[in-house]
Amino acid sequence: MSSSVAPGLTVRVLLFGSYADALGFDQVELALASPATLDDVIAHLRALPGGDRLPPKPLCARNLAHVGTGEPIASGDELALLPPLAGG
Amino acid sequence: MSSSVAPGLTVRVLLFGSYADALGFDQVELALASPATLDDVIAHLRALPGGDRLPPKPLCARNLAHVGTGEPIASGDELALLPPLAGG
Amino acid sequence: MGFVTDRPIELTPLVVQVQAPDRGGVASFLGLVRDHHEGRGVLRLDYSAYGPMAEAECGRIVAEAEARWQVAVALRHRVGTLQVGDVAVAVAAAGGHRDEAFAACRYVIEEVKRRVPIWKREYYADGTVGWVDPTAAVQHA
Amino acid sequence: MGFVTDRPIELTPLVVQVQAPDRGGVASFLGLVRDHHEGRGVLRLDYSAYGPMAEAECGRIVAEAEARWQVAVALRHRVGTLQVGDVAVAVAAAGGHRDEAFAACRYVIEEVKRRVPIWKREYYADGTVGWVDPTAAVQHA
Repeated sequence: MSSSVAPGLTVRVLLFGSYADALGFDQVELALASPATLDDVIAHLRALPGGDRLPPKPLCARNLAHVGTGEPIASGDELALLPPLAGG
Repeated sequence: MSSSVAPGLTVRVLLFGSYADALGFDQVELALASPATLDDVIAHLRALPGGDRLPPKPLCARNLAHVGTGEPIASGDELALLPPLAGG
Repeated sequence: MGFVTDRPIELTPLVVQVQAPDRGGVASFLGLVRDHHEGRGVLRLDYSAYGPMAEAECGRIVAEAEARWQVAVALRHRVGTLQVGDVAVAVAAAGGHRDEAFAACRYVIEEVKRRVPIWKREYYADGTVGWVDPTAAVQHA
Repeated sequence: MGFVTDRPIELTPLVVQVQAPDRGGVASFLGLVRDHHEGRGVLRLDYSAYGPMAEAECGRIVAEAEARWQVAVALRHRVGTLQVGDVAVAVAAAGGHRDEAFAACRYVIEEVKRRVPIWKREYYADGTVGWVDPTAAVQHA
């Protein structure tokens, strides 16, 4: 579940709810060419089996805060793709 | 504490808080010439010792509901003069 | 009716009174005795009521809120001697949606302050005592 | 931090947490599990969270409310399996004046729904199960 590039960056991506159901896993380590944004992460995941059930612009988090999909990412980041929130 | 008139009407008047303090009593039976309104009751009470501390247009109730001072009254009514409310 | 009580008020029984399986939101308000009023320290206070009219007026206010919004409302106001921190008034409104619950709760507390015949005598830290007149006050909670 | 919990939520400890002698008004909100959703009977539901981010986001929301109004705010959201009538979320906001308390309470519940990463899986009376998507819903509490 990694694409080897050098120089590159390694991030952890968490999936929740219906997105984890769609892809069949709830976390993955990805190695990406640098620089990269969350859009690159999303494109990678959407190409996987079941990935067509991820929207192209899901809610995203980087290091526990909401960010847009254009957000640049750095090695060591904890990223997350968030299905529509339903708390409260 | 009654003025005898015939034909007339008899009402009970309740005073609360600072108004009871001002007049030195918290209820009184009044006999008034008919027809009469709460304004007549207020005028009567304002003429008593301490009555100058009642405003000319206090909050009033007739039979447990807010009414204006022009409200006509009937024999047997329970009337009340209400200082500024401070509940809640 | 029992809207006015001389016993301590707990919020939880009011919430239980209004909740139901089809009501997803409960908004509530507690009015507590504060330790100051217009810059003066308050030690305690006495609430007094025109009891029968206070009950009737509370009943009218609750009925109005329940008719205007799809909610169930519980209301209690305490009378007697209260200490700083005691609950003076409690409102709980439960509805299917939180907009209705908040609107009804707010309506009830505003109308209680405006219409229910209850008076407050404050005992100040400087030894004086006074009837509270909100119509003369600069601001009040 | 402890904003997210798998234990039943009681409102009274939250009120106690925020009350103080100079705070005269406490507005609170409880979100309860309803027995229906868009016309379908609901038997129970599971709330799940992105725990560390949910804690962080709740903390940011509370800090925003406390900075914008003169209030103290308590917030809890439950996760795990809940039955109809269980408290899913509770907010209490205490301030010197009721305007601030109501405004802060309302702000917090709206922002929780909008920003905190929590998901809800409903178990319906017809035997089906589904993730709730409020962005697709006609209305929600």
